[in-house]
This record gives sequence, C-alpha cells and structure tokens, in this order.
Amino acid sequence: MLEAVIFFLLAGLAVAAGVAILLSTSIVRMAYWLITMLIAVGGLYFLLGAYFVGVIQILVYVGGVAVLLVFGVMLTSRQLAPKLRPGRGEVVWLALVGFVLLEALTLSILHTRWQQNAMAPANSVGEIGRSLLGEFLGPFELVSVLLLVAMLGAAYLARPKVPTQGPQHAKGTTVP
Amino acid sequence: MKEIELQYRHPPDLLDDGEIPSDIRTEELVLNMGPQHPSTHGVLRVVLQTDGELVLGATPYMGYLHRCAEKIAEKVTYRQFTPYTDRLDYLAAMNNNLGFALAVEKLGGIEVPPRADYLRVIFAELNRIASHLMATGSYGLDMGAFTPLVYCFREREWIMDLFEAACGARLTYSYITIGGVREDVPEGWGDKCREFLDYFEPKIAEYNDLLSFNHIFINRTGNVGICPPELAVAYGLTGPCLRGSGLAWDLRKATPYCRYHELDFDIPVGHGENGAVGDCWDRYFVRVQEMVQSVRIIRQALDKLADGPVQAKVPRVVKLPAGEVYYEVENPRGQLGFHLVSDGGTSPYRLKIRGPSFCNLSVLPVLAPNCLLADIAALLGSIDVVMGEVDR
Amino acid sequence: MMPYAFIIAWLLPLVGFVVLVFRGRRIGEPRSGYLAAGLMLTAAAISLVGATRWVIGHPASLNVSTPWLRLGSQWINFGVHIDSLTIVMFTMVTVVASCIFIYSIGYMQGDPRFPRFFTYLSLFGFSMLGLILADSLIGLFIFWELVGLCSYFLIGFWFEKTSASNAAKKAFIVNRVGDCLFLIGIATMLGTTGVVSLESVFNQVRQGAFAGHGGLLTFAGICLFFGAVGKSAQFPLHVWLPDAMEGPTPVSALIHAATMVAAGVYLVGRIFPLLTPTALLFVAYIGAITLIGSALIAIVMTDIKRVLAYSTISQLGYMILALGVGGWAAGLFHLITHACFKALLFLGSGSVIHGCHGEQDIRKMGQLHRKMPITSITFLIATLAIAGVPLLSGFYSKDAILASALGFTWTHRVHGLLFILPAVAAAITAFYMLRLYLLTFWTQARDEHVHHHAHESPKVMWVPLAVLAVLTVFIGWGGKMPERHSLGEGRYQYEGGRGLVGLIAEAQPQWAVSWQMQEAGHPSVSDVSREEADAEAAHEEHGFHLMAMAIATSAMLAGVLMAWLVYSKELISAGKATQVLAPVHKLLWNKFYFDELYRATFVAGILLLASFGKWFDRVVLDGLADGSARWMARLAFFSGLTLDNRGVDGLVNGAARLALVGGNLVRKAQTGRVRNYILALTTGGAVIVLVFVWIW
Amino acid sequence: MMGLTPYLILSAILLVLGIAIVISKRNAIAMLIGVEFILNAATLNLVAFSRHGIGGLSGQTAALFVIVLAAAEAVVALAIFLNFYHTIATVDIDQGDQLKG
Amino acid sequence: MNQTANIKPQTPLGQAMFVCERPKVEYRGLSLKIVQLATKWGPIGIPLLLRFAWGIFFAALVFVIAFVWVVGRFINPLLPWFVRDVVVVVGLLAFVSIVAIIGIWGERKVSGRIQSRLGPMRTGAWHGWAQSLADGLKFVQKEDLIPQDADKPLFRLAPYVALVPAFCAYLAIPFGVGWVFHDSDVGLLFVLAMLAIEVLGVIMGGWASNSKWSLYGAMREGCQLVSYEIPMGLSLVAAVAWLGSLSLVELGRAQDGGWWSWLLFQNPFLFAAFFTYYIASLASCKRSPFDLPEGESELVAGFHTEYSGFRFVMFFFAEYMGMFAVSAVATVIFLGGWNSPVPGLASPLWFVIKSTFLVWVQMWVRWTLPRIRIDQVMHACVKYLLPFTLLLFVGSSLWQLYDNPDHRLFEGFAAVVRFGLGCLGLLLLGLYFAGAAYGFYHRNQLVGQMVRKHLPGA
Repeated sequence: MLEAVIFFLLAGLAVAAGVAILLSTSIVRMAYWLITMLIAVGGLYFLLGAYFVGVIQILVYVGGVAVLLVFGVMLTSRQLAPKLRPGRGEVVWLALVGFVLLEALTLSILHTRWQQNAMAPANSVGEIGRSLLGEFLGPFELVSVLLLVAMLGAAYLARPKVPTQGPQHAKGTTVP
Repeated sequence: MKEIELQYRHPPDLLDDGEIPSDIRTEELVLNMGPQHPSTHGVLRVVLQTDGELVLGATPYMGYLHRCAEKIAEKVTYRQFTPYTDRLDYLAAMNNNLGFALAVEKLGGIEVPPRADYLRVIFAELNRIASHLMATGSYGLDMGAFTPLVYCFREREWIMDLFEAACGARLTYSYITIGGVREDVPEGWGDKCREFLDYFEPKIAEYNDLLSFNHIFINRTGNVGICPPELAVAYGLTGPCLRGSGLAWDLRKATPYCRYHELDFDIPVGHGENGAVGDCWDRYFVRVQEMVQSVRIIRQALDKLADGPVQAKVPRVVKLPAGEVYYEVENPRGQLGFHLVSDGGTSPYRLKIRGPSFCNLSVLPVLAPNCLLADIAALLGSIDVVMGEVDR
Repeated sequence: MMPYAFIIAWLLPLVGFVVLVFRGRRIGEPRSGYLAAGLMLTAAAISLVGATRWVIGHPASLNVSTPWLRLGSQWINFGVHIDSLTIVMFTMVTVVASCIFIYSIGYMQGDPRFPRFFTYLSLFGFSMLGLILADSLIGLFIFWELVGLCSYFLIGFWFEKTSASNAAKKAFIVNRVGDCLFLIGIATMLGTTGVVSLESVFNQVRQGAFAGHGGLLTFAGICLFFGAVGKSAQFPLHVWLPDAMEGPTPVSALIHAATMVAAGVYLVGRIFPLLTPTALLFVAYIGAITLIGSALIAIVMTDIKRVLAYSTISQLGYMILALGVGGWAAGLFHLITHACFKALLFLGSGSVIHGCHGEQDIRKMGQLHRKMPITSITFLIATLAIAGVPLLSGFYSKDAILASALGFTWTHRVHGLLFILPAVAAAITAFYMLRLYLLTFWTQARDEHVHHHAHESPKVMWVPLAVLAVLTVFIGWGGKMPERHSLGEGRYQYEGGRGLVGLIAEAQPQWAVSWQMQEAGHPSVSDVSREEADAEAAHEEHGFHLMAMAIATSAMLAGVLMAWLVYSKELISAGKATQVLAPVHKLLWNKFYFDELYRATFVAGILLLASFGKWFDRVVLDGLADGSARWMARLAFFSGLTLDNRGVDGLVNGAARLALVGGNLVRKAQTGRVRNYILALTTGGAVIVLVFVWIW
Repeated sequence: MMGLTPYLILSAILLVLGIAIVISKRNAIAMLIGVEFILNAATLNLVAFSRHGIGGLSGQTAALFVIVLAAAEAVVALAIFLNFYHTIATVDIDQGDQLKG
Repeated sequence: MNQTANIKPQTPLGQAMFVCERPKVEYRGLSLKIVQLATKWGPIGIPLLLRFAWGIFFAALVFVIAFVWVVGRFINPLLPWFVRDVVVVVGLLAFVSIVAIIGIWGERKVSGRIQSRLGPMRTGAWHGWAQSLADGLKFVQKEDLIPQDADKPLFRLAPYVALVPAFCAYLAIPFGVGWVFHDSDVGLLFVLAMLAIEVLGVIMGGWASNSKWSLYGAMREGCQLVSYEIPMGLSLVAAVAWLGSLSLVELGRAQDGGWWSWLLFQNPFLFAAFFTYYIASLASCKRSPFDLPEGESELVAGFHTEYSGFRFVMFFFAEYMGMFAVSAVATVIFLGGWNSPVPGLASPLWFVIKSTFLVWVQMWVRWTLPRIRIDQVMHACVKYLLPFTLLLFVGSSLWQLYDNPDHRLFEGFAAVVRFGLGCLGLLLLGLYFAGAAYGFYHRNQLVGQMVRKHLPGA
C-alpha cells in the first residue's frame, strides 16, 4: 500500500515538473523543475528496486547533466532576456497532437496483456557489473569510445573562438 | 610601451538583424567593486568589465574619502594643519607629519635639533614597519589566508603600544611637528623599542614561512600584475611598487633628509624569484625586506640618539616668508610630496600634497586587463593603496 | 397511230416556243409571228385530220402513258388520254389559237417586243394542249400551272404600265389561290386512292376507295372544283378577269375568252363522276351566283373589254351551272360555242380599239359601223349568238343548259332558283350585249376625235374575224342530245346523239358516284334517295326541252327590246335610269365592291399578316438574330477576351502560377525552424501509433 | 503489489510532456530539457520491464547505457548551443533558420 | 526629541542637513515571535539556563543515548517497521545537528587557536561552548531579507535543497555494525549522489539572489563540482574495487582486522587514493583552498551574500553536515570506520573519533592555506588529480590482480609493503602528536607572552 502511495507521489511530482516546465517561461525555473523530475524518477527507480540505476541516475543526471544545463542557462541568460513564447497556432496543434499520441499510447498500454511473470528479486550491483562486462561488453566498449569522441567534440566545439591572451602569468604555472 | 587599449566590444543589439560580427564575446558583465568591498582597503570603487572570470578593464573611482585637506590648509595656520597630515595616510601618520614638518622647515629655514632628527627617523621607521605589517597582513587576507593577518597585527600592537607610550595616540599621532618633535620620549622607551626589535626580527622569517613562500600564495601572486620598470616610471609609481619592478629608488638614499644619510641601510628590490620582475609577489616581498631594513635603521638611530632639545625655537604662530617649496619624503607607500606656497601669512597660500597611493593606483587600469577576478584583489593588495592619501 | 399524231400536234407549239426563245430577237418582228402562226395552223390541221379519223373510227378512248417520275416506291406515269371530248377540245383550241395568232400579227405590229409576244403565245398553246391531253390530275395540274404562268406573262406583257403588272400579279395570285385548293384536292385523291391516272382513280372510287369517308370525297370534289373556280373566274375568285383586260386584246381573246378560262369547266367535266350530289349542288349554286352577278355588273360597264370580261364570267357561270345540275354535255357544248363567239367579240373589240387608236371607252365611240363595217357585222353576229338568237350556236347551247336546269329544278323543287336565275340572266345578257353593240356602232359618235380616226383594221386582222363568225354560225346546227338509259347499279347507257353535242356526249361518264355510295351501304351522300334519283333520271329527258326553249327566246327578246329602247330609240334615258337606280348603279359600278371587300379582308389581312410578319420578322427574328448576334458578339468577346485570355492563358499561366504557388506553399513548409520539423515528426508518429492502435 | 501498467502510463505521459516541451519551447536549453524528459521516459520503461521479470537484468544495464549516452548527448548539445549562441547572440532557436527554404 | 519643534538641523557651516527618516524596520515572521519571547522571558530565563547549562547539556546527551540504546535493544523487533525508521531518522537528525553545532563552535575555537587567539570564550561557561547556540539565536532573530527582484521561490528553496541532501547522505553511512538506516548495496554511490545534489542548492541560491557577485559564486561552485567529482569518485572506486562491494557496511566489516587491515594500508595506491579523495572532498564541501564559491575577499560572501537570518544558518548547517559526511565516508572506506586499530574493540565511538579527527584536519587546512584561484582549481583537479587517480585505480587493481596466492612472490612483497605502509601511517600520527605536544609545551613562546600579558583574562 505504501509503495502505491509513494509511486503516485513521485509520479505526480514528475508530471507536475513536466507541466510546470511547459507553463513557465523562465529558463532557470525550467532547469530546476527538470532536476525535480530527475530526482522523482530516481526515486521511482529505487521504488522499482533498481538501486544502482537510481543512484547512477542521480549521480550522472542530477550531478552532471543538470549542472551542465544550469551552466548553459547562466552563460546564456541575460538580465533582459525577452520572454520567448511559442506562437498560438503551434500551441493548439501541439496540444492536439499531444493528446492524440497520449491517447494512442495509453490505449495500447491498456489493451495489451503484459506477461506478468514473477517479480525479479531486487538484484545486487554485482550482477549488473557482471552483465555489463559479460553480456553487454560490446556496447560497453562502444559507449566508452563514444564518450571519448563526445568529449573531444564538445571540447573542440566549445573552444574559445577569440584567442584570449589569458592572464600573462597563466602560462606555465606549475603545481608541484 | 605596448599600447594596451581597452578592448571593449559593445554587445550586438538583440533585434538587429544585421550582419553579426563573427567573434562575439560571451555576455559582458560590468561589476562594481564598490566602495564597501573587503579587498579594496577603504573606500575605493573599481568598475570592472569582466567576461566571465576574465577582467577586461578596470577603472578606479575615487573621492569617497575626500576631506578637502588642501583647501582647509589655506584657512588653517601651519601648526593647526599637522593633525590633518596624520589623516592623509592614516597607516603612516608619522611619515606624513615628518614630510609636512620638513617642508615647512625648509621654507621657513628652521633648523631642527639632532635629537629631534633621530627621534623623527626612529618614529618614521617604526611607523613604516607598522604600515608594512598592515600591508602584508591584509594581502594575506586578500589571498584567503586569514592567519597571517592576525600574526602581523600581534606585532603591530606592540608598535602601537610604543607609539602610545611616546605620543599618547595609536593611529593619528601628530607627534612630529614643525621644528622637531612634540615632546620627548619617556625614558626606558628606547629599551622597550630594542626589546620589540629583538622580538620582531625572527617573526619576519615566520611570516615568510607562513605566507611568502607558501606555494599557493606564490601561485596566486607570481606572474600576476607584472609592471615592467618602464611602465612603473611612466605612471610615476614610487615606493615598494617602483622598487618591486626592479628600480632601486628610495628618497632616503636618493635625497636623504633628516640624517638618513648617516644611517646605513640598503634598498630591497624585486628580482622576480617567483615569476616575472615587477609582479605582485615582488612588490609584496620588497615590503617584507623593507621591514628588515627599517629594523636596522631604528637600531642605528637608537644607538645615535643623543640628548638635547627635541623642539627648535619656533614661534607659536609660524609665519613663513612668501615663497614656495616642494619637499618629498619616502613614505611607506612611496614619495609623499608637499608643495607649499606661502604668501607670508600665517597659513599657506596654497598647499598641494602629492599622494604616492594616488600615482600607484593609476597603474591599476593598465595592469588589470586580462587578469582574473581574484587577481584584481591580489593586484590591488600588492599596490597597497590607502584612500586617505588618494582622496586627500 | 392516232394518239401520236395528237402528241406531235401538241409538241409543235413547244418547238416554236423553244426556237423563238433562243432566236426570237434575231427572227425579228413579222417572221416570228409567221413562224408561230404557221406551227399553230399545222397543229390545227393535224387535229382536224385526227378528228375526222376519230369520228369515222369511233374508238372508245386511247391511252398512252410512259413512266415519268418515281415518288418513293411508286412510279408515276405521265400519259395521254384521248376520248371524244379531248378531240373536240383539241380541235377547238388549235383553230381558235391559229386565228388569234394570225390576228395578233396584225395587232401587235410595231410592238418592240413582238417576238417575245409570240414566244409566250406558243408556250400558251403548248401548255393548253398538254392540259387537254393529260390523263392524270398531276399531268393536268402541271399544264394548269403553265397556263396560269403564260396568262401572267401575257397580261403583264406591257409591264411598263403599272396597271398591267398589277393586273398580271392579281391574276396570278388569285389563280394560285384556286390552284392551292386544287392541289389539296389532288393530294387527297392521291392519298386515298393511291393512283394517279383518272381512269384508275375512277375504278378505285367505284371499288369503294372512299367507302368510309363520304364527306372526304365531297371535300375532295369541292377542292378540285375550286381549282376550276380560280381558273374560270367563278364567284369568289372572279375579280382577276376584268383586270386581265390590261393585256393586249388577242391575249384576252385567246386566254380570257376561249381557252384558259374554259380549262376550269373542262376540269369539272373530267372529274364529274367524282362529284358527289352535295358537291354538284355546290357547283350549281356557285355557277348561278356568278352568272347573275357578272351579268348585272356588265350592264353598267363603260369599257368595251370590261363588258366582254363580265359577259365571259356570266357565260362561264352558265357552263358551271349546267355541270352542277347534271347537264354534262350541255355545259361542255356551251363551252365550245362560247369560245368561238367570245373570241370573235374580243377580236372585234380589238380591231375597234386598234381602229380608235387605243380608245376603249364606249362612251366615246359611236357610229363606228360605217368606219369599220366588217368589224361591226362580225361583232353583230357574235352579239346575237351570245344573246341566244335561234339558229346561232349560242341559242342551241344556252337552250340545252336551261333545259337541264329546268329538269333538275323540276325534280328538286326546293332548288327553284337554279332555273330562275339563268332565265333572268339570259335576258340581262341580251340587254347588255346589245347595249354594247349599239353604243359602239350605232349611237351618235360621241367623240369626234375618236370617230374621225376610226378606220377599218387590215386584212390580217379581219380574216380571222370572218372565220370565227362563220364558225359561230354553223357549230350548233344538227346537234341533238342523246338519250340516257339506266343499266341499274348506277350505270347509264347513252345513244341517239347527233352533231357536235352528240360527239361530246359520247365521253359522258356512265356512272355516278352517288349511287355507288348508297350501294356500298353508306348513308346517302345526297339528300335524294336512290330510288327517287333513278325514277327522276328516267323520265326527265324530253318534256322540259321545249319548255326551256320557249322561256329562253322570250327572255332574249325582252332583253333586245329593252336595249333597243334605251339606247337606239332613247325612249328610256340611260342617265335617268342610272339616277333612279343610283344605289344599284353605284353597287354594280363598283362591281359589288368585291375588290374593296377582298382588299379589306384578304389584302388587308395579308398586309396585316405581312406587317405582323414584318414586325415579327423585325422584332422577333431580327431581335433574335440581332440578339443572337449580340450574344454571339458577346460570346465571341467573351470567348475572345475572357475565355481566351482567361481560359487558355489562364490555364497556361495558371499552371505556372500553380507551380509557383505550390512551390511557395511547400517552401513555407520548410521554415527552417527545428521546432516545426519536430512537430511534423510527432504528428506523423502520432498518426502511425493511432493506426496501430486501431489495428488491434 | 504495483502492476506494470502504471509505470508504462507514467512513462507515456513523460514522453508526451517531453515532446511537448521540445516543440513548444523556443529556448535551446529548454529543448535539451525536453530531450532529457524523453530519455527518462524511456529508461523508466526499461527499468519497469526488467523489474517485472521481462528481460531480466538487461533492462537495467540498458538503462545505464541510456543514462550515460544522455550525458554525452547533453554535453555535445550544449557545446553546439554555445557555438550557436556565440554566432547568433540570441537564445531563441527560431532565429537559427538560415536553412530556411 | 520634541516633534513639534520646527528647527531644521544644521551643520556647523550652516548648510541644511539632509535628514532621512530612519526606515522603521518591522520584524516579520518567526524572528518577530522569538524576539518577543526573548525580550519577555530573556532576562529571567537565560541566566538561569546558563547557570545550569552544563547540567542541561549532559542531561540531554544522556537522554539521547539512553533513548537510542533502549529503542535498539527492546522496542526494535516489536515495532511496526516504519516506527523504527522514524526513530532512527529522528536520532540521526539529532546527532547531525549536534555535530553541526559542535562543528561550528569547534571551527571558531580551532581557528582562534591557530591564529594565536582564544576564540569564543564568553558565551556559555567553558570556552564559550554556547557560541553556536548564540549564533543560531542571533541569526534566528535577524530579519531574513529577500533581495528585491530576486527569484523569490528559488531563493527560498535554495537553503533547503542544500540542507536536505546533506542530511540524506547520513542515511547510508554506517556508524556501527547495525547502526545504519538502510544498508543498501549502493550506499557509497548514494552518498556521492546526495553530495552532488547539494551543489545544485548552492547554484540555485547563487542565481536566485540576483546579484552579480553571488552569480560568480554559483558559477565557481559549478566549475568546482565538475572538476572535483571525478577524482573523488575514482579514488573511491579504487578502494571499492579492492573490496568488491559498494555497500559501506560491507566495506566496514572487511576492515575489521586491526589497523593494518584498513584499506589505507593495503597498497600504496590506495594510500595515495585516500589523500586524493581527501583533497577532492575538501573541494566538495567548499573548504579551505577550495572555498571559492564564498571567497570572502573577492566575492564578499559568494553565493550566500544576500542570505541572512535563518536561511544563512541552513547553508551553514549544510556545509558542516557535508564536512562530517565526507569525513565519515573517508573513515568508513579508508580508516576502517567503526573498527578500532586493535582488532576486536569495534564500536561507533571509533567511527566518531576518526571522523572528527578528519574534520579537524579540514579546519586546520582551512586556517592555514590561502585560497586557490578558480582556474588553478580546475587545473589541479582535471590536469593532475584526475590522471593521478586513474593511475591509482589501475595500479590498485593490478596490485589486487597479483596479490593472491598463485603469485607467491608478489604476495610476500605485498605483505611487506602493507606492513611498511602501516608503519608510515603510525609515523605520521606520531609526528602529528609530537608537533602538538611541542606546540603545547611552547605555547607561551609560540603564542607570545605579550598576548598573554596584553589580553585581559587570558
């Protein structure tokens, strides 16, 4: 019973976050609503017994990506940022498509009979580790390469265009 | 001299659909290192144009501590003006008084008894040590190390006690008056002074361990705010700032006054051990070495302290002959100059005071660009500005 | 061999016509006349020879027919039917025509269009002979029209005179009215019986072609009779004949006295078996009305040719009456005799006019018998003949007519008028003929100028007069009406006929349709029952003949006396009489206002119709035409500018613009904004998901 | 015991919200946030399935991969966006329609 | 001042002095109530409280310990499960707040001692122990201002977002064998995650207070997070890889073989890993050389410049909780947590001692070293610390690979190394205590007798 309550609480929080983002115009608010959503979903993972995924979610997403986004917000937000609102026609069309999609998905979900076999035991991190390096070794290596590429790409893209002289002394400081 | 022009690019108008220049800096922020700021040593306001952490331009604003000292000088008799000189560079009041007194004496042709001279030297150097202690301590504070300040103040307290014993005041002494010294030091003062010097000598090494040679400190100050000698001369830097850039120019040696020529001391100069010549570390370290030299001077002066009158015969209301004089004194922060024009009346016709900090501060806009925000604090601390002198 | 001789005789005038048409002008004045007259004389000779051979050989009837034209699936034959009536008519026409041809050579002397006159006369001769020989109603109708055409040409010969051209047009139009009804009649006959030649028609009728439609046969008969009314200037359609006098006198003589007008009576004679009793009664009454009316008008006429014209109309009335009352041979015999003396009268008046240099008003003439003795004598003979003086041809034929009329009225007491009117008219005829003769030849010369110039006409003119006078005198002699014996079933047998009358009576039809009708079990077509008709036909022959002769001569004498009193003795002054009977005189002078009547009704109607037509044409048709024209213009304009510009160009440019607009539209889709693309993406996704959901 | 469907429905809602955000927001970072929403919806599904026995453990490892990749994607996206910001001084995505037809 | 007098105040020189009405500040909210209460009961209550201060303090301490012991022993099995959780949470909350309070007081005393001054002496009886209480009281009654066009909701939320995760970190930290709220097998990561969230609170606070300086503070915090988190994680991973489990309890239990079984001394790489972790943890809770987010000298007070009143206290609490949490993790993983140096005497006390010692070291470092510039921080963490920790991780895993029976030779060498490191640790500890003794012995000379002479009541 408690689990259901918690589930609806967290689900409610996540959805509320989504809706709040839709409605709000200040980008900072949106960023923080995203963070609440991420934490809510993390909580849901805990609820589902996937502790490792939950923690990774919070660590990687909230700790990393969210902060990155907040950085993006701060770098680009100007005091007098104009309120960017979507056009009216777009909103109406979007609402329509959104409802249709939602309706379709929920209908499909409700109609199919999921094979409800036994609840998997809350597995330990070790098994995930083993499967990560066993069954999923291929993807694991690929992801590592991808991350490297992404890092290089991002670094290259975000390099300072204007050759800032940088503080004269910055060159060649050495830390023992 | 590389012309360092202020690269300031206006942010493009949002709605302007025109051609967008290719290299747009990120958002530029204008910061107000306002009058109330922990690292501005008094009411100095610096407007910074920053691009993220990088500072593009700094323009100091002054005038927050302006008390019209020079105008008042015209209304006030010479003697009455002495207390005002204390408040010019409130950290080195003795030297200010000395400067003013020497200027008047030079114009008035007043002869000062030798004991007064030596007393003047002793008190000036003690005041220099106190002011340098203040500078190094607060510089540490700027760098984020809180402990050195406390240690420096510990010794400064001792000096303050000595001053208090001598002239009853801890900060604004107005002890050195026209014609000599207000009153003689109590006896045993010299022994107390020697006791202090013996105690103080090893402490300087302690500061060096604590702050000067601290690796983080060196990182924060080395190669920051490098002021080449030519730039220093061009902007009229004087005092530790000038000597930090490697120029050994000290009025006490260059144009010795009140018996400095008889004393033996040497002028510390920045050699750029930890970074370039003329960087913040050099200016800081020059001050530390000057403290050592001051101790030597005081010791020699104490030894030469002969008995005799401390006050020359000067009428209560000093009347100077019409004429003008410009007399400079080596203040802990640089050359403090008094340009006295008298029309023969009891009060000067016009008194122009050259504050060393004023000139030293002028180099900030030149050194600031391309520094980081934290370096500004370091730079400002190394220049060691006292607003009293700047605003007068 | 016999019929071919008549065919050759028939074609000679055609040859003359063709030669004169092409070489008329080159042949010149007198020689064209000689050519035409010569050809006509040879034709006359051939017909006389043929007549004698016929009288000797007594063949029943000769038929020669050749397939002529194909009407739908049926071949129509054009043939020649020769019987005793044809022979008599053929000879009468050719003889009279040759006399007139010769006379006109003299009369037309000096006329600029001399050859053309003889061209028309030859054509007339050919068509009149063809009419007589034709064996079928259609053949007859063709020559009927040709004759009308020739009368139009000849009346309007001096077309410079507007009155002549109007008269020609009037004659032709009135004839056309009659011809229309005639054509309707032919059409119904052809329609119902399906055959063309008269013999076969009679057989069909006898076999009951008109079994169910008695009325239709009557109607057809009346329509055919109306053809005759038009051609023979009977009561309703008689107005053209007096005006036809505008033509040269020989024309009047030939066409309006002897031949063409006779054609109507000949037609009635030919189709006599078809006429039902009602039709016959109708014919009789038309004849009676015509004869009394025109006789009264002739009294007041002052122009020689007008008086003769009206006398011709009344004599034709007599012939129609005779046929109407059943006296078939009497009517046709009167036709022959009338042809002779009427031609003589006209040629006489012609020589008088010729002598008086174109003066036609009898009030300006007088005392011309001295100036023109031969003309006056021949004129006197003709006048007496027409008046019905015994021993002249007129007396015999008029007497026969009155006898048959008396027989008819005796049995049908209700139709008493049919005898009284002819008797009275006989007296009036005698009166106005003598008035004419006296005023022209015996009263004082009322116009010196005319009197002075009067001179006797040349030999080429008075020789034909003489010939005709001789004929008028001798034709009637020795004639005797044959007896009729009923063979039952409506068939009759004739024998005992002598003389010219006998010859004509041979061709009398042997049956009457009225009997056939009753035989076929149809309600009586006539108001006389069948038995009664047989009885009356049996004994009507001989009793009435003498009574009629007595009444006729007494009427003639009364007329002569009156004329003599009024004009030669001047006991009763004509002027005073005209004042007393002023309204009557005025009525008669204006010819019973028929002209005005017709002008008021038909002419006005036609004019009205014409004006309506004009209006209709102008307003409606023009309107339509203009309107359509205007619409057409607008349409053109429309099609031109709009349709073309907008349509075609529109299409072309439209396609281009369509492409442009389409392109633009599509371009709009590429907004370059990422969000729009994603929106499109999700819409597609939503639709796909929706579809999958529905599929489940 | 919670069934599977609530989780699936929640993920569907999150997906739609994510898409809506991506589409409706004109600020580039908001779009990134939208993308994060979508990815989270996916991972939630993965974990929910693995929890309810379908696919066993691979669901969670896949979720891990998704999270890691999402991080990489966010980094690259932000780099691109900063570049965009550097060249066109606005935040508004719609300004970036140089490829307009 | 007689309001009716219409004499305009003038300066000696005769100009009309510009008189500005002092804005009447009216207190709002909690602080108003407390002020009223304090003014009402203050004069009576406080001296009473102070007199019996010590007694009250010890009574509270005894009560808490007894309460926890009783619950753990007797009520535990009987209660429905959630009561236990609630009780534990309350206990934790109490413990943490006490830690924070002592921490604050401790910091001020230590900094005093370092700076050759006494630190707070007056509040409360002995050595101003009630100073943090006084501070709390002070802060509570201060008016919590919100800058005018600040992002109000975010501004209010920031302190909580900073405080709550810091507290949540304690849910996974085992104080003793059974003494953990929830022994999940990803405990370590959970703690790290919670610390990551705390950073967001700081950034939110910095951004929301709508002043350029606080924005700089927030940005620096962000940069710092990005740079220190990886080395911190990696050094922990090196340790965890050694033992094979992420669960802190597991880790603690594995180190119960006396001080040489502590992970610190297992292999040199781990030894270095401890120090790299410790440096990174300094950065994570914004301490000493890395306290750029609130760099007083440049950014006035960094991200919490605009905060005042209770909100500032919350940030303060969050900081100290973070310090203790980070030290706790270090002790559990590297220093054997609740295991005593001598095998067998395991008890939560050891855990507290070790953690406190590490917290002390943080304080010690803070009051000696100046602040590093932000680009130097990033340089340090990314260019030097990161590769170094990677090296350690590789090294320790290779070491573990060969340190097993089938490499007899290497195993022996490993044992020797382990023993050597143990001695080295002992040596360092001894060195520290020698210094301390020397300092205590020469305290007069060091501190300087003048101080003792000059300052009254020294």
